[in-house]
Amino acid sequence: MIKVQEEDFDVGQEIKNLTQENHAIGGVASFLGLVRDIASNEEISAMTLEHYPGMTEKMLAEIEAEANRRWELDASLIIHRYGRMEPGEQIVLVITCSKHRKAAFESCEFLMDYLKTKAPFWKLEETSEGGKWVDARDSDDTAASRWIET
Amino acid sequence: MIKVQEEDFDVGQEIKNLTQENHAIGGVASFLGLVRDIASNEEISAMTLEHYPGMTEKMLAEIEAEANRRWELDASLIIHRYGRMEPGEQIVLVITCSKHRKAAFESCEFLMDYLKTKAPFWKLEETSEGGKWVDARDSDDTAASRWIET
Amino acid sequence: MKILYFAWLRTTIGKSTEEITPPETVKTVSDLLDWMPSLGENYSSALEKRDLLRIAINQEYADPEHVIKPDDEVALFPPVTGG
Amino acid sequence: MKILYFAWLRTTIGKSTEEITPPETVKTVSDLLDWMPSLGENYSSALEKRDLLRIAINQEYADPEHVIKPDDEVALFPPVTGG
Repeated sequence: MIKVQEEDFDVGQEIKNLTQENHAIGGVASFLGLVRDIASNEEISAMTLEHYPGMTEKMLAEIEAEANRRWELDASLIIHRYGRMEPGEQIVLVITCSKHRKAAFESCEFLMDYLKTKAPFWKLEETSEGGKWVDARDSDDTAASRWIET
Repeated sequence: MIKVQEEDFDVGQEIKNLTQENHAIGGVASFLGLVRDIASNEEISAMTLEHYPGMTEKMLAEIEAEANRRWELDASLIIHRYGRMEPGEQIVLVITCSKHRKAAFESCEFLMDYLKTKAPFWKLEETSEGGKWVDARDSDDTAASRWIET
Repeated sequence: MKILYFAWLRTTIGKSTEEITPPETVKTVSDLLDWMPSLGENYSSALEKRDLLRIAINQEYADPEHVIKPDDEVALFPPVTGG
Repeated sequence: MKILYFAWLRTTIGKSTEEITPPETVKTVSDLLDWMPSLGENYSSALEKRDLLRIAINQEYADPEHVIKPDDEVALFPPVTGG
């Protein structure tokens, strides 16, 4: 399931929603991304996430479908927020549920790596010197490239 | 932090407790293990987890210390329950918090792999034919052996 | 053709979306990026880091060789930084 | 010496803990496992899969060569299956 939203979310509730009806699930891996108060040694007072409505949902759904093709999952969820957020706030949540832990862990990491390089979101950080667009990191491309099927 | 307990736990609350005071945390990886209703093609009505009080806490603390030695973590938590549980119930929770997602993911998986082969817990499954001690799985040893430092 | 700009491309060009009608010689994404700087200094400045840009046609990533059609939705943006 | 049994070792032997005083010839974990079957049929039956067993001395995993002392806490159990 894909949710692109401005509102905050409740991690515990989302896990419950995915698992409570399916007792075949043995493992639930999740990743929660939070707004940090420091980036590149500069203090961050807030962050605004811009996105491309329509394409965002499309890309996240494609990434999720790909994870379900590669691993046997009982359920999966991607929530990504947009708008203005302050340090400590929740940005992104990925949950994968499977019979066994290996599939849950791997697919969760895969979803985060792909999302980081494919989903059309852009971060604008507010520092004492004003707003600054965050540069993409090479390490994210490297992380995503691990999953290329040969 | 280590908790060995009979009572259930609240995943969302545990994540909040670890992260709310530390806005340097950018990524929170977690793994939740649940009681499955099927194992080795047999229906499971309940499961009882026996453990070795004292040694359990000691081993989990050692495993957690090792993860904190290998990765730069801002916080970590292992909760493992013992006693009788029914399908769908929560057994184990591992949470790792770090500045970056790679450290959070890797250390979370490391903790689960080590816990599976080192922490003194034993599962007794209740089926229609009575109680049955679960056999250890070779795949768990294989998973743990990945982390041996050379 | 509908065109959208995001992040620093949007702020440099000064708008988030517009309707453009490129000349008939513009057949591919690459042709479009060759032609756009002629629209003004804000465009040429935005396209200086052209190799960095990502292009989506109808909300799917596209290569520079991708052929564009008059009713396509074309988006230009920097590498993504979500998650 | 305090000895503890867990999981199917506990149910086969029929108790979870006991005080034992092995003869002086028992110096290591391996010696202890050699001697234990003499305690009764339940012990010999529990120790049939001896190679599978795990041993902890004072709540730390120990090898068969580990030397045991009279005030040690010795635990015998099958491979763990938690998580």
